[in-house]
Amino acid sequence: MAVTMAQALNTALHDAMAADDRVLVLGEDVGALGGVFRITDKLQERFGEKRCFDTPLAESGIVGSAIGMAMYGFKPVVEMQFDGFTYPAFEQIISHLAKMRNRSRGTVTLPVVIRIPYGGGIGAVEHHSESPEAFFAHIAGIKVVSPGTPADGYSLLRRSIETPDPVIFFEPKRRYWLKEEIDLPIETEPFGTAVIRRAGTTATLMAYGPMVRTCMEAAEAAEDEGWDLEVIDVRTLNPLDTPTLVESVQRTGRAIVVHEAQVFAGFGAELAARITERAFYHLEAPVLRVGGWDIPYPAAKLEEFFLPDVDRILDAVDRSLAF
Amino acid sequence: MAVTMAQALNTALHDAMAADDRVLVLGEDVGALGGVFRITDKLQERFGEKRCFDTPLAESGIVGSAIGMAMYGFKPVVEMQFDGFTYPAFEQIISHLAKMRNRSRGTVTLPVVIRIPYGGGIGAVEHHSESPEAFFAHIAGIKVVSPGTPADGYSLLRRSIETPDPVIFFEPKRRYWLKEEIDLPIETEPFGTAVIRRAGTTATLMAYGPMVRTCMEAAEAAEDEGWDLEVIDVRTLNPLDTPTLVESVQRTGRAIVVHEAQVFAGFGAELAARITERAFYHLEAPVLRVGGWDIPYPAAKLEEFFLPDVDRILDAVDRSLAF
Amino acid sequence: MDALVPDPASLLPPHPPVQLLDDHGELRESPDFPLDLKDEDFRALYRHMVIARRVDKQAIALQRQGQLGVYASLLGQEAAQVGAAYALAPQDWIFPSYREMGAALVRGVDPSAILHLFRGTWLSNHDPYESNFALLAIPIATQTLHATGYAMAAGLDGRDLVVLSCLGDGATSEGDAHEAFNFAAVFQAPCVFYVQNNQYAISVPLSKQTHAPTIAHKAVGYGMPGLRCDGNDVLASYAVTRQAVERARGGGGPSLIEAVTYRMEAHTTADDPTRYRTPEELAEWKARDPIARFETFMEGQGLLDDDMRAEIDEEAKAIGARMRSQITDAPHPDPMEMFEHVYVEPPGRYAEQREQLRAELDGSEEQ
Amino acid sequence: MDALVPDPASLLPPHPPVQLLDDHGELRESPDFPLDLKDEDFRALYRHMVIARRVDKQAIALQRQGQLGVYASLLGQEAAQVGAAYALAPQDWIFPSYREMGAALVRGVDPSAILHLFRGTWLSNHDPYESNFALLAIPIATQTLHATGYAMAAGLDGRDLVVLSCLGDGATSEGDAHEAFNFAAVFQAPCVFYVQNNQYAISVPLSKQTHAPTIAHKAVGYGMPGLRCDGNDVLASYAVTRQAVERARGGGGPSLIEAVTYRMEAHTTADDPTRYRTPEELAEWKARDPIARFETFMEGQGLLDDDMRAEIDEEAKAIGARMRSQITDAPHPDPMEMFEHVYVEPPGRYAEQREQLRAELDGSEEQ
Ligand SMILES: Cc1ncc(C[n+]2csc(CCOP(=O)(O)OP(=O)(O)O)c2C)c(N)n1
Ligand SMILES: Cc1ncc(C[n+]2csc(CCOP(=O)(O)OP(=O)(O)O)c2C)c(N)n1
Ligand SMILES: [Mg+2]
Ligand SMILES: [Mg+2]
Repeated sequence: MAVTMAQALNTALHDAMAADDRVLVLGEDVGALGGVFRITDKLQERFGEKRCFDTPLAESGIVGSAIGMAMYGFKPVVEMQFDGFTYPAFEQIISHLAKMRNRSRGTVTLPVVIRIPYGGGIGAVEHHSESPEAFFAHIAGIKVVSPGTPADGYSLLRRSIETPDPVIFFEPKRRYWLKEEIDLPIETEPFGTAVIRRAGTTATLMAYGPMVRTCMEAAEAAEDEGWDLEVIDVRTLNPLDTPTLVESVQRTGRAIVVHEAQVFAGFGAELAARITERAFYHLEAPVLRVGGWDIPYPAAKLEEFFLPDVDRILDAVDRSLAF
Repeated sequence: MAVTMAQALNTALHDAMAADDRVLVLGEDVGALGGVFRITDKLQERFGEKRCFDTPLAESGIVGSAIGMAMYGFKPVVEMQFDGFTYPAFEQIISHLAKMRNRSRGTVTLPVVIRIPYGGGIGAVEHHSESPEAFFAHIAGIKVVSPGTPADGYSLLRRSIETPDPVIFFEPKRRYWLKEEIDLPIETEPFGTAVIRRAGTTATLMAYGPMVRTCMEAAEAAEDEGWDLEVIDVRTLNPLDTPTLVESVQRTGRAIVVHEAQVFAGFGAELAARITERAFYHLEAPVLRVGGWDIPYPAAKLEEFFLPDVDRILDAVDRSLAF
Repeated sequence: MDALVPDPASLLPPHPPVQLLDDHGELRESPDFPLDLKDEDFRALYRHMVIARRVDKQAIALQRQGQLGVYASLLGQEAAQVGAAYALAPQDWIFPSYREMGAALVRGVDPSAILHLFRGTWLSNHDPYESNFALLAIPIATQTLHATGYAMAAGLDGRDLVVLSCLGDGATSEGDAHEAFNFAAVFQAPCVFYVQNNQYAISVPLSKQTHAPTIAHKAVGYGMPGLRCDGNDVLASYAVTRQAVERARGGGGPSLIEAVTYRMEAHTTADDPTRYRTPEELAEWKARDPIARFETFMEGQGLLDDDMRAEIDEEAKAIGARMRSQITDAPHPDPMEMFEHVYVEPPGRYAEQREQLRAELDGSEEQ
Repeated sequence: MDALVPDPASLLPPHPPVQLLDDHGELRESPDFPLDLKDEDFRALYRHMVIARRVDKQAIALQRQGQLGVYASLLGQEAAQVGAAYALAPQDWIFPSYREMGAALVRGVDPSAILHLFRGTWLSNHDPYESNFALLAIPIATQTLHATGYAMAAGLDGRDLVVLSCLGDGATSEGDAHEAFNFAAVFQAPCVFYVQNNQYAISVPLSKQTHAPTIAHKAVGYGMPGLRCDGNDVLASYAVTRQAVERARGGGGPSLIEAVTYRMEAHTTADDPTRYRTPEELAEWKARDPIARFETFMEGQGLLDDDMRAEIDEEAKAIGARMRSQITDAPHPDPMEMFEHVYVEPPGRYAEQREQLRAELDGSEEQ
C-alpha cells in the first residue's frame, strides 16, 4: 500500500511501544495533539499518559530528564518540535547524552532517541527550516540518522530505538508526505550502511534525508544530457558507511555531495575530505559540494532560491565533468 | 619586552575599554577575581563596576542580555569561563546573535564579542578542554577567530571588538603563558587574512590557535628529515583567507590541516574540501587531516595520547609524501 | 532574628486578579490601582482594541486566501495587549513574542510590516528603533533576555526608559525566562515582564505547564513583586502595568505581571484546537469578551455613541484594507537580498555565491 | 473567590532557618521537625563528618603534592552533606555536583573513585548503580535534570524511591535548575532539591546571584514547599531533609531545601579566595564549625568519650591513608581504553584510529 513518511514514522513509534514497554514518548504537544506533524498521533490514546505525555515547554528539560529516565531503565523517544528549537538542549546533548557512557566507563548506557523534524521547503516561518546535522555529526558518543524514504523512516526509527546508543534522528519534514508502496512493518538495509538508490557511471551524487529525492530527480533529468548518475543515500551520518561511498567514487571518478545546510563547514565537507583521502587516484575532479548558501535560512518566498534543486545539482555535475 | 598571550589579551581589553566607553566586559567571575585565567584582571578596579561586572551563573543569560545591551548601543565583550560551558548559550548565539542583523534587514547590528578559552593540554578535568570551533564556523552571521601568538592575541581581539559583526573569539588556553618579544599596542596583519609563519617547499601545515605553535615545532623537527615545511596560521576561521591557503598548496603540492578537535566533521574537513576544490591539479596527495580522535576529550592523564603532537603531524607528512 | 529583604509578603500577588471592570462592565475602582485616565484615553483604548481585532481578522482572512503562510491570532487578548502597551511612555520599549499585533499597533508599527514575517516576504520589515518595538521573537522566551539586557543597558546609561517584556504562559517554563527574571532582579533593571496567560501553549494547558499557585507567584523567587490582573479587562491590564512601569521608572526594579486571558482562536492558523479543548470552555470565555465588556462601560459613561462607533469601525476597516493591499500588492522579494544583511563585513565567499545565484536566476529566466 | 492551589502560605520557607542545635551545641528540638534518631545514629553522623573532613584534608594534600590536578573541598559543609545523605533509604539516589565527597562517603562510595576524576586517571571510577550515587556533574545544574528524570521514571514505574538532587547556590541561576524544578513539580516527582548555599559561586557572592529573600523562596514559583536549615547543624540538615524525603516518598511531590552553610576552603585548589573575601568573614564562620558544634552536643549527651573519639580518628586516618595509596599507587590508565566506552556499537573508523594510536604507542616505546 502507499505509505507516507509520516505514517511510517508514526507506525514505527506505535510498533516500538507495543514491542517494548520501556519505550516512552515525550515532548511538546506529543500527547492529545499528536505532535504538530501528527507523528505521535494516537499514541497517548493507545498507550496511555504514562507512555506518551506532554512536557512543559523546555527543550533542555526534555532531553535532560530523558537522560534520567534512561538511567533508570526506560527508552525515551523525545520529540523536538522543530529543528530550530533543538538548540536549548545542546548542552544536555553534548555534555551528557553523548558523553555519559564514556564518562561512566561503560556503566551507564543511554538508549535515548531525539526525533527532529528538519530542513526547509515547506514555506515555514524562520527557525522552522534549519539543517543542523553537521553540529551533531561532530559530537562523539551519539549516532546521527536521516531517512530519505518511508521504508527507511520506519526501519531506521525502529533500529534507532533498539540501539543502546543515543541517536539523533533527523526527519526530513518536507518529505513527510512522500509516498512509497510498502507494507509495514518493513526491514530495510542494516543500520549504518549507505544504499545505492540508483546505479550509474558518470558521477556519484550523495545525499541523505530530504535531498535523496531531489538527487533522484536530478539523475532522471540528467538522462536528457546523456549522463548516467549514481545516487547514494547515506542514511546514517554517524556511523558513516565510508566503504560504499568510496567504492562508488572509485567506479565513477566523480562525486557531488548534496545537502540543504549551508556548505561552509557543513557535513558535505566531511564526505568530500574523507572520499578524497581514500579515492585520491580515482578522482577525475575534486569532490564538489552542493548546498544552501552560507547565510541564515531565508524567508519562505526566497527558500526556492536558497535550497539546492535539480538545476544546481546538474550545474555541479557539469563543473565536475569540466575538470 | 616578553609578553604572554594572557597579558596581551588583558591589555587588549584594557585598551579597548579605554578607547571606547561603550565597551563592557561581563561574565562569571570577571570582576573582583579578574577571571579564572586573570584575562580580565584589574579591569573592574580600573573602569568600575559599570564597565566590568560579574553576572549570575547562566551562560544563556550572559549572551542573551549582551544582545540586548548591544541593541541599546553598548559593545559587550563577554567571557565564557570555559569552552565546555559555552553550550548553554548555543541557542542565543545561533538563533539571535548570528541572525539578528539579517532578520532585521540590517537595522539591528550586534557588536558582541564572546571570548572562549578553549582547547586542552593543561591537565584539566572534563568539560574544560573542548574545541568546539567547528560548530561556530558552521553558523552564518558570526565571525570566528583564534589567535596563535601573543601579538595576534592583542591585535585580533582589538579588531574583534571594533568590528560591527558578532565575533566568537577562541583563546588557546594552553598558550596563555606563551611568550613573545613585542611591544603593546601592536597591529598585526589585517583581520581576515591568514599568515605564513614559516615558508617551506615540502608541504604546507595549516593550523590556528593552540596548534600553530605545535606545527612550528613540527616544522623544526622535520628539518632533521630533510623536510622544509611551510606553516600557515589561519587566524580567522570565518572569514577564511582561502587564497593564501590555496596559493601555498599550489606551490607545495601537499597540505596537512591540524586541530585539536576530533577530525570527523571538524573544521579541518572544510579546509581540506575547499583546498581540494581550488588546487585539485596541484595536489600530489590528498589534503590530510590531523586532530584528536573521534571520541570525547579524555581524562587528563590520557590527553597526551589524544592531542596531535609533533610525531602525529610528521607521520601525516610522511603519509602525504608517500602518495 | 533579622527580617528578610525583600519582604516576601510584599512580593506575593493580589488574589483574586485585579479587576477594575467587572464581567458586566461595571467600574470597580481600586485604591491600590488608581486610574489616571481621561476621556480621550478611554476612547483611545477602545479604538486600539477595535482596530487590533479588525487587523487580526483581516490577517486570518489573508492566510485563508493563501497570502500568508501562517498567522498567530490575538483574538481575545486585545485588552491584555492594548492595556499594557498603553501604559508605556514614548521612550519605552516593547520586546514582543509572535502574538503581539495589538501591542505593535499601539506602538504605531505598520501592521503589514508584521505580516511580512508570516507571509515570508522578509524575516521582518520594521525598524525597531523607529517604534521602540523589537522584532517578533519565535524561539520561545529568548526575547526576555534581550529585554533584560536592553533594560540593564538603560540602567547603566542612566536613561529614563522602561522595557516591557512580553511572553506567554508556556514561555515561563523555558530556562531563558528564568535567567531573564533573575538577571533583571539582580541588576534591578527597569524591566516589566508581562505574561499573557492565555491558558495554553499550543495544546498544553497551564496545569501541565506549572504547578505554581499562579504564574505571578514565580516573582517571589526572584525577589520582584508579582502582579495579577484580569487580562480581559483593559483598565486592569493598564493600571497594573502602569504601576509596575512607574516602579521600574522610579528605580524600584522589575516586576512580573500575569494577565489572565484566553486565546479564542487556534494557536496559529495551522492548529486544530478541537483536539485539546471543548466548545463549552470556549463559550465560557466568549462571554467574557474584552471589547464587549469595555463597550458596555464606555456606553454607561456616555463615552461612546453610534457615530463614534461607526467612525472607529470605518477607520479600522480602512487600516485593515490598507494592510491587505500592502500584503497582496507586495513585490516578490529580491533573491539577491539574501546576502545583503548577514554581515556588515561579509566574508569573501559571498561574492562567489552571489555570482552563482545571479547565474542561476539568469538561467531560469532564459527557460 | 476560590482559594489558590497549592496554598502559597504552605510553600513559604520557615524563617529563621531551622536549627536544632544552637551555636553552642545545645539541643533545641522542634515539633515540626522531630528527630527519629537513636544513639547509634548520632554516632554515625559524627563518624561520617569526621571521616569526610579527614578525607577532604587528605585530598587537598594529595593535590598539593601533585597527585591531583585540582580538588573542590567540602570543608565547612560536612554537616550539610552528611545530614542530608543520612536521611535517605538504601534504595534512594543522590545526583551530586562536584563537591559532594561527604555525601559520597555516606552512600559508601570509595573516596578514591571520586578522586580519580580530579587526578585525571579516568573521568569517573565508580558504578552509580552500586551505591545509587550518580557521577559527579561539573556543568553546573545539569545534574538536576537527570535527578528529576530519574525520579519521574521511578514515579512512572511505581517504585518506592526518592532522589536527592544536590546543587549549589550559584547553580540556582542556571536555566537547567529552573526546568528541573518545574518538571519535578508538574510531574510531582519524588525529588528533593538540596541547595548547599555556601555563600559563593567561585568569587560571586549570593547577593550578586539572586535578589530573592532566600533561595528557599524560589520553591514558591514551582508550587513546591521551600525549606531552610542551618547547614552547619547536622541535625537540622538531617531532620529537614528527612521531612522532604518522606513527603516525596508518600507521593507529596518535590521540595526545595536551602542549607545555609559556608565554603571554608578555596573554591578549588586552583582558586585564590583572598581576592574576594575577608579574613573576618572566614573567622566568623570558623566559629560556627559544624563538627565542633556537634561534638559539644555529643559530649553533653554522653555519646562521645575520648576512646570513641580516638577510635573514630583512627578509622578516619586509615580510610585517608588507604585512599592516598589507592591514588599514589594507581596505575597509569591504558590509552587504548579511550575508545572502549564511547559507544556500545562504535563506528567503523574506531578500528582505524585504535590502530593508529597503537602504532604511535609502539613508536614512542621504541624511542
Ligand atoms: C524554543 C522553542 N520551542 C518550541 C517552540 C514551538 N512553539 C511555538 S509557540 C509554542 C507555544 C507557546 O506557548 P505560550 O508561551 O503560552 O505562548 P502563546 O502561543 O500561548 O501565546 C511552542 C511550543 C518555539 N517556538 N520555540
Ligand atoms: C555551565 C557551567 N558554567 C560555568 C562553570 C564554571 N564553574 C564551576 S563551579 C562554578 C561555581 C558554582 O557555584 P555554586 O553552584 O554555588 O557551587 P559551589 O562551587 O559553591 O559548591 C562555576 C561558575 C561550570 N562548571 N558549568
Ligand atoms: Mg499561552
Ligand atoms: Mg556556592
